[in-house]
Amino acid sequence: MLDTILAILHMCIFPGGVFALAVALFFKALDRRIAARVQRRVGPPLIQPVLDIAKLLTKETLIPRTAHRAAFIMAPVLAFTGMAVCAAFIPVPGVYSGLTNMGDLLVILYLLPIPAIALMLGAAASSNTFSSVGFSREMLMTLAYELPLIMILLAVAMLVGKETGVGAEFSLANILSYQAANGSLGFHPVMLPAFVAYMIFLPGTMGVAPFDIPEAEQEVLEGPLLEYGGPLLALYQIGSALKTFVVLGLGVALFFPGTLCDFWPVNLVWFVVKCFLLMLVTLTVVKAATGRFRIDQAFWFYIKFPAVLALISLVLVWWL
Amino acid sequence: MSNLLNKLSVRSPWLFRINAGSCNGCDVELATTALIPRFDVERFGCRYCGSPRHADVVLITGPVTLKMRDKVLKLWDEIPNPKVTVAVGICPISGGVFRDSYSLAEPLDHLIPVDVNVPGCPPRPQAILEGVVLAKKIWMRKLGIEEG
Amino acid sequence: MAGFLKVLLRNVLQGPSTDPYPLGPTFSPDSIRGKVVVDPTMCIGCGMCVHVCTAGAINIQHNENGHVITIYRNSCCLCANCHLYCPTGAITLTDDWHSAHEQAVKYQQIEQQHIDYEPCLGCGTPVRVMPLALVSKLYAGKPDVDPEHVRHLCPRCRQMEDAVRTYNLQHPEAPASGNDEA
Amino acid sequence: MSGTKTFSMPLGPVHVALEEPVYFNLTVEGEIVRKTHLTSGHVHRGMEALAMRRNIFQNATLVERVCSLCSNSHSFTYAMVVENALCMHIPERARYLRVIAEETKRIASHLFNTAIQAHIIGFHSLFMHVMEVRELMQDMKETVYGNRMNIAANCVGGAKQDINLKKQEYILKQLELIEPQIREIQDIYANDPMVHTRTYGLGLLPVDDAIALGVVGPVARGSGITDDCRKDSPYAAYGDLDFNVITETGCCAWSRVQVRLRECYESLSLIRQCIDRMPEGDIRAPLGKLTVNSAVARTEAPRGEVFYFIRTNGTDVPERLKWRVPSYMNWEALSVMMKDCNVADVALITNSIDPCVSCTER
Repeated sequence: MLDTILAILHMCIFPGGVFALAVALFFKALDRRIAARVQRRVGPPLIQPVLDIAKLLTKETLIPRTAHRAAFIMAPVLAFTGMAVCAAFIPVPGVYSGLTNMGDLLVILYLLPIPAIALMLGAAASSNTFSSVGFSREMLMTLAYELPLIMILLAVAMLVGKETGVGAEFSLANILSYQAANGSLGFHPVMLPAFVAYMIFLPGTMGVAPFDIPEAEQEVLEGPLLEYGGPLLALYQIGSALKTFVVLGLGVALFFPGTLCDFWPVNLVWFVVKCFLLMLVTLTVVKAATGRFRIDQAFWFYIKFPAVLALISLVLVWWL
Repeated sequence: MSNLLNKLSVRSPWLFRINAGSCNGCDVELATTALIPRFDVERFGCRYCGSPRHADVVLITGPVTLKMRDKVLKLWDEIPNPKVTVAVGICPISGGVFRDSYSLAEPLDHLIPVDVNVPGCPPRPQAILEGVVLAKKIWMRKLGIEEG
Repeated sequence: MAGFLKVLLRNVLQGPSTDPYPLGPTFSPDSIRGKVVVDPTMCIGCGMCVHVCTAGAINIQHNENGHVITIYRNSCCLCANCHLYCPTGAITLTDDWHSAHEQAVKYQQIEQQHIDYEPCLGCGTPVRVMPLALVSKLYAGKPDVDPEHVRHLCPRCRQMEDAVRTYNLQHPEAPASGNDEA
Repeated sequence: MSGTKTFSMPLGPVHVALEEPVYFNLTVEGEIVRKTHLTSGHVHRGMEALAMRRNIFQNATLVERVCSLCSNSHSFTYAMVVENALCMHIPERARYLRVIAEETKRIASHLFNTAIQAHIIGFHSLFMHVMEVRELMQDMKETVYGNRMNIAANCVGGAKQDINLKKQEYILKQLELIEPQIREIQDIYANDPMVHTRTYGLGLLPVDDAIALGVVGPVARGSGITDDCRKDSPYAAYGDLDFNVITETGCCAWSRVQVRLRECYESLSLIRQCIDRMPEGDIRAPLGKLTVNSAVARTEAPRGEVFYFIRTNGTDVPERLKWRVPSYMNWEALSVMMKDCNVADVALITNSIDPCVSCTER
């Protein structure tokens, strides 16, 4: 019973829910601010993402007459709840060790594509040509970036499992404690290709340039999100913000979970700073310095680079 | 609570542009206003959006040709309330240099309720910015809150 | 990519180039073509501006004791044709570009000038008083002409005066009217 | 492949990537466009009919609103055609003033098209950078002529505004600022891997097709055809000025952008030469006699050749005024360029001909 309440608290307040959302929205504001600076602009105030969501909540909800009503409404709710649950599984090194101790890496692997699936569901439900094009693109992108992700997670699990002698370690808590004892995996030469692959995975899964193909404003008018507006769009945005936290937090937990000291607030701040640095390198700067790939180019890019890099790590782990 | 939300909401006006048969002048100036660093509307929380469903402030350019009329009306209907309509350039306001042409529909304010006019041929980006600021004021009025 | 990263880095170092407007001052050159104004002392109601205005933004209405020139700013396309072709230079484009207004005041966006006629000093018919600047230009080489007097004459009386002055004629009406008064 | 289903996808008439309302109905198979059907007429404002109801002074302003990106080319060609019909000769200084206005607009127009290409490939930073550089040109137009788009530089008989010494110095200063920036932009567009990946070899228009379709302007020059009215039939002051016709042989979207950017250098040099060689004197000639006459004139607009025809009937309202715009010729080439292209590339290819819908549909 107590466990259940605790789990719900973890999903709603820390590290999922409120905390994840606050961090993610703050990151989003910083991201927009930095992008603005890079483009010689002032940029929005730091509170802007909150204002955007507040605005969307005050707008009326329009549901297209041709849309499948239930699926249309369910999709953003699914994206939001999926990510809120997923965020509870992200360990904050030195503060919180994740929701369970058993195979939570696999749970994350299952939960991560939920926003993408929800987006596809919403796109299919809204019965709009642009949304359907967005749907097929989203699907292709998901296929493209899920493959390297699976291999990266496998490489990490196998490396840790091999060293600790359990075969493959799918518990994030154990992976963290292994790293605490033996140094971060990001510094492990064998894991370097996997880390680079993860960094390339990030813009794809977050749908930012050069991989913002499903939502390409200039090609398919925001694609799956075309028919969404008002509170439902706000839910999508919250879901996407939570996802930012999840993927960044996962990246830090997998590769650089090192802590500074035993005092938890310091560790918490250190974790946020690391997430931010990861975002800066993989999302903000890349977004500012590139355009958008065509869907086929993006697909082959993912097959050629991150998948191969992750495979190299996997093979090296296997061999060594 | 909803009052607070309303107050916060006007600080995030998203712009949507409808070209109702303009000569490009106003459109280029709109793109300039909305997207380039020099005028940076993101300072005011504005964003240029691709879908009418996301829009709050709709900027209409061009003298509403007969062929575009129904499309403009349909798009305008797709924008969720509350919305503020801004007519940019003299064409949507009065027909401008194209007045009396056989292929123009009525002036825009006979078709849909217009809130702000920004005349000019084309108006300079700073004037369009003034229009957006004015649109924000009207939005607040529509939500029933006064400036404070 | 490296080429463009250089640009981005330079952008960061140079800082934002955003114009502070509407929170601060903005770039606005003097020669900008803004709101049209009519100088009521110069407009003679000839209608040239109406003739050359593409947008039909200018309207001149004549009545018995004057004329009214109206420029509809919501139709004006700022092409400056009226300014270019105005024979007296009565129409100018100011540098005031602040044009945004609410729908409620849409029909108040006009520039209107009432030009009242005054009776001709010679014959008493209502006549457009000539702009002083125009008179001074017309009679530039003639110091004996009183511009203030001439501008209050109707064209016919002015022709008379010119003829009388040029050929040193006896004024046909002046003595008669003078006699009447006496 | 039998059994693959195609579906139709509407593009436009109101679409973010398209600056103007135009309606493509794409028959799409997966992500490949199999058939393009174009519905036009959304921007038809009945301008030729209007032009026959307005007098020659009003028309100078009216034709400038055919399209604001090449506005000056229209008023320029219109002024020329009226002058031809009225058998007028314009002052020498006006010829140079017209070239300055035309080349200023050309640079701004080319930069805008280039920027929009970056916008369509989702390269926002580059788009902003190019637009920011274009602002220098916009400021120049605003300072010299008083408006950022419709500069109203031409009137029948000459130029509306003179450019005095102070303004000449200002122009030279702005050109000094913009030149290195354009060089940098050209380098970025030529070498940036993302731009290269998306645009190189895209929208191919082989030389034979280009000749058969009669394309004009940068589209023709991007396919290696030396075609430039300014050289072929010099008008205004172009006969006395030195410049090169820029061509590229890539026949693709990338080459067209390169042609545009390299043409900007020629334009910069033309403006400098004009300021250098401009004689003193009047800027407007008195109006000629209105007779029953007809005349033609053609100029090189940023998008290619603009052609005007006028027939006068002795009054100051033309009996017929007709124009053919460059985009009209270039539209047809889209069917060749878009053959089996990707949905994502439709807007990009359309943009590569620098389409001017409001010109074409007037």
